[in-house]
Amino acid sequence: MNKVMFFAHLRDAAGVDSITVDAAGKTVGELKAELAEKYNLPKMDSVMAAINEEFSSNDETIREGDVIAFIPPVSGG
Amino acid sequence: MNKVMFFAHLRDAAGVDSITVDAAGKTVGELKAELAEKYNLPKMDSVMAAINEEFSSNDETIREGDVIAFIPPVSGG
Amino acid sequence: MAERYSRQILFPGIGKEGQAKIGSKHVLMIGAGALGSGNAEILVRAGIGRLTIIDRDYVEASNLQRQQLYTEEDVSEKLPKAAAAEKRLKAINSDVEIRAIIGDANPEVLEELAKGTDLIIDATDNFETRMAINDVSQKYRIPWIYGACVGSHGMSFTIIPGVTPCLNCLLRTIPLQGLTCDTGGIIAPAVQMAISHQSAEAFKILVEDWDAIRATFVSFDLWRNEYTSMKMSKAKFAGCLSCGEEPTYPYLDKENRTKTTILCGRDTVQIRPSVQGEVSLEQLAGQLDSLGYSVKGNPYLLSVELGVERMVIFKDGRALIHGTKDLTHAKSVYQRIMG
Amino acid sequence: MAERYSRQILFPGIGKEGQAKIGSKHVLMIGAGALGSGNAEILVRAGIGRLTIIDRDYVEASNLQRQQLYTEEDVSEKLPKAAAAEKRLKAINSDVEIRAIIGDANPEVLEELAKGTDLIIDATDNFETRMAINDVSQKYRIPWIYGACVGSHGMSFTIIPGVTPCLNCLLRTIPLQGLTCDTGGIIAPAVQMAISHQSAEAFKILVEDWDAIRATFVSFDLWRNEYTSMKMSKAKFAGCLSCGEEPTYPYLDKENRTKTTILCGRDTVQIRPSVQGEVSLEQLAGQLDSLGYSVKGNPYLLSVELGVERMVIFKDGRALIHGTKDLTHAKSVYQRIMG
Repeated sequence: MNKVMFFAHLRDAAGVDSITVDAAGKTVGELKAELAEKYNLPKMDSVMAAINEEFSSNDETIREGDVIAFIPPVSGG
Repeated sequence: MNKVMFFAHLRDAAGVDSITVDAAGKTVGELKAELAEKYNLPKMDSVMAAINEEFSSNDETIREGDVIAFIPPVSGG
Repeated sequence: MAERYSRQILFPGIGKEGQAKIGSKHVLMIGAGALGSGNAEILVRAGIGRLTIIDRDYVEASNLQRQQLYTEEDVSEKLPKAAAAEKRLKAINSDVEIRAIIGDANPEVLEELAKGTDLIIDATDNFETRMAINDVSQKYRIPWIYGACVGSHGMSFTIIPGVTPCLNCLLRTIPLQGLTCDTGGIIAPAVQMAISHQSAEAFKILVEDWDAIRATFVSFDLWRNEYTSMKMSKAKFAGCLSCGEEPTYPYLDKENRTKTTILCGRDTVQIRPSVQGEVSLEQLAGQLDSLGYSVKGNPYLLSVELGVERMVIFKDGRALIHGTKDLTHAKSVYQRIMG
Repeated sequence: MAERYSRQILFPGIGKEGQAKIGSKHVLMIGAGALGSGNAEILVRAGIGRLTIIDRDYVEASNLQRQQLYTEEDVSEKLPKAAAAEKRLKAINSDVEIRAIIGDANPEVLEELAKGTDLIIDATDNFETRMAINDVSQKYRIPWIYGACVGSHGMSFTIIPGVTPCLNCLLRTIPLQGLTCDTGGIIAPAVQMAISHQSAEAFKILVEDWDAIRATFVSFDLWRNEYTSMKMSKAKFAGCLSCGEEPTYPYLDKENRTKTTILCGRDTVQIRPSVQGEVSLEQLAGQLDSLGYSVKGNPYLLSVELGVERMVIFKDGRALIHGTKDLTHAKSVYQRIMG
């Protein structure tokens, strides 16, 4: 299983801090698409992802036990 | 064995970020006294200690594998 | 005033040598809003040699809650931010050479201003300008520091050409909608936390302490008591058009930028964003509505009342700003909502 | 100026209700130095109802590098910090009721000022005053927020009487020597980071969002890229004389405080610290020497040239400040070096 954490407004959109899913074998991009649909999350394509606190591209494959974090880039200043 | 981390000016005084010692069975106060002597650390009596990221008094007994952090209180403002 | 910098000279990371370096450096600040105010003030107080600061907006009442260079008087005089910033910064430190520019930081302007500077600090409110900063940084080998904040949340990342990944490695495209202070709100502590990170990194770059640079992408939320550091060692993308093997600096290209046109006789400016893509009108309407803006719409467009102006936005991101003929102002209005 | 607070009302953690609460609250700020400047400015910009701010010092050139309310003019006019702070804060927000007090925040003054306030913010530079704030907080059930910084390092902790441990639970005694900005130096980003944490917590307390309060003791180092949160659930000490079962509020007692006496005809003030104990003269000499102060000594005492004054410090912490007859100023000089 994999812990998936949402940051900033993604958390408001998802309604939870984190979820547990079985994402082993999927790419980060596939997981994004799946979660975007399931939780109706906005603009997942520009959201950054980290696997075990390391930046990860959409092509990276998730392994059993990996912790995934989604961090939406913020524009305000 | 136990990892001991030094913060702020304690690190400058000790000359290292962290050390590994066998402190199991000792109290935090005993470890402070020992390190104060060994590394010539100033004012260890007012330094705060955390065991595994939880605040710990001088009376607490250290167990095998515990990570200890020493954080000197800062006065500037 | 040799005494003036004594407390930061006492700090071993700076020292006398570091202070001399700080005094010989030139920083380019893009924006004089919340992040621009705070970052500029810290650098000017620290005795930076020269500061160039550019901003296109005027001081408004809603800025005062978080933009530390401005006062009620600046609002009532409707001073441009760059001018008001210069006035305060000179009162703080008359030794610093300050060049304040009232205008839009478009790619040509950025390229011109960046030449010869030692560091660019991002204090803008939109990703189009950030991507242009990122390309200028790579083209001229000048470090820059990304910073942003919304609500109680913020982030920062330091980009050193030839060493770290760049913003285009991370995002690969301009996000079409990002939360801004006008849509997500903002509290001053989050601004200051982003500034703390940006200005600490600025000091490291100015004193050339390259080992001390934070290699991680930091993200925090002060209301939720969160602080995360993301390692970036795998983030560099060899095919990146900004910092990869064959860079084209795409965001300096005229094709890849927001286009503004005055619609004759209509007191309206048309905005075409640089990226084509579908805006989620439903989500945007919900967001703007819950923020108290008056919103009307149909499946093809949304119309939002923004005080003086009215913005009509279409599904492809194109927009009309009614009530102004000022291209720069219209772009500013658009980017404040769309990011 | 209803528009004025719009961006923080947009933030869901505050909203209209939170803004109304902020506008009805009274905050007591102890100190108008670096932390006091920044915290006061954020609260005044945010539209706090009333602010009382107390400070005993004058604006000096060496303050300008990090104390954001002050300008070169304040230095040349030698304005007391409280007066200079009031002037700038009123220009920022004329709606806030500001009471600025030029004086020493001793326990009697603290007790008098604290009554009826909703929150005390620690912006002092010494632990003796912090321990008195801590006792006043417990006695009158007023939350307070500890904050401190030295070099690139800082920390903060929020103390809610009846809920969290208090500062006396953590320290059990006043540290006899703590690093200060005068001995360890300070950079402005570390000041702003401590302020970010203190002011975010202040907002939570003012809008009464108790669940959002950070329960951990936070500590950071911006140059070393560190950020640590220490859990405090086991830190409450039942026998604590400040917040335990039988509180005596020891730091409000006349016995437990620094005593200052003018030595007749000698232009000298004697300082007796509140805590007896042995000062490591050798370490202090090394530290002061490496900071560039001129130090002489023998096994019984040290003599340090501090510009106008000369301080002679004995092994038991007692000191003579030569070159002044001003008790408050002498105490300030002592605490700036000894913490």
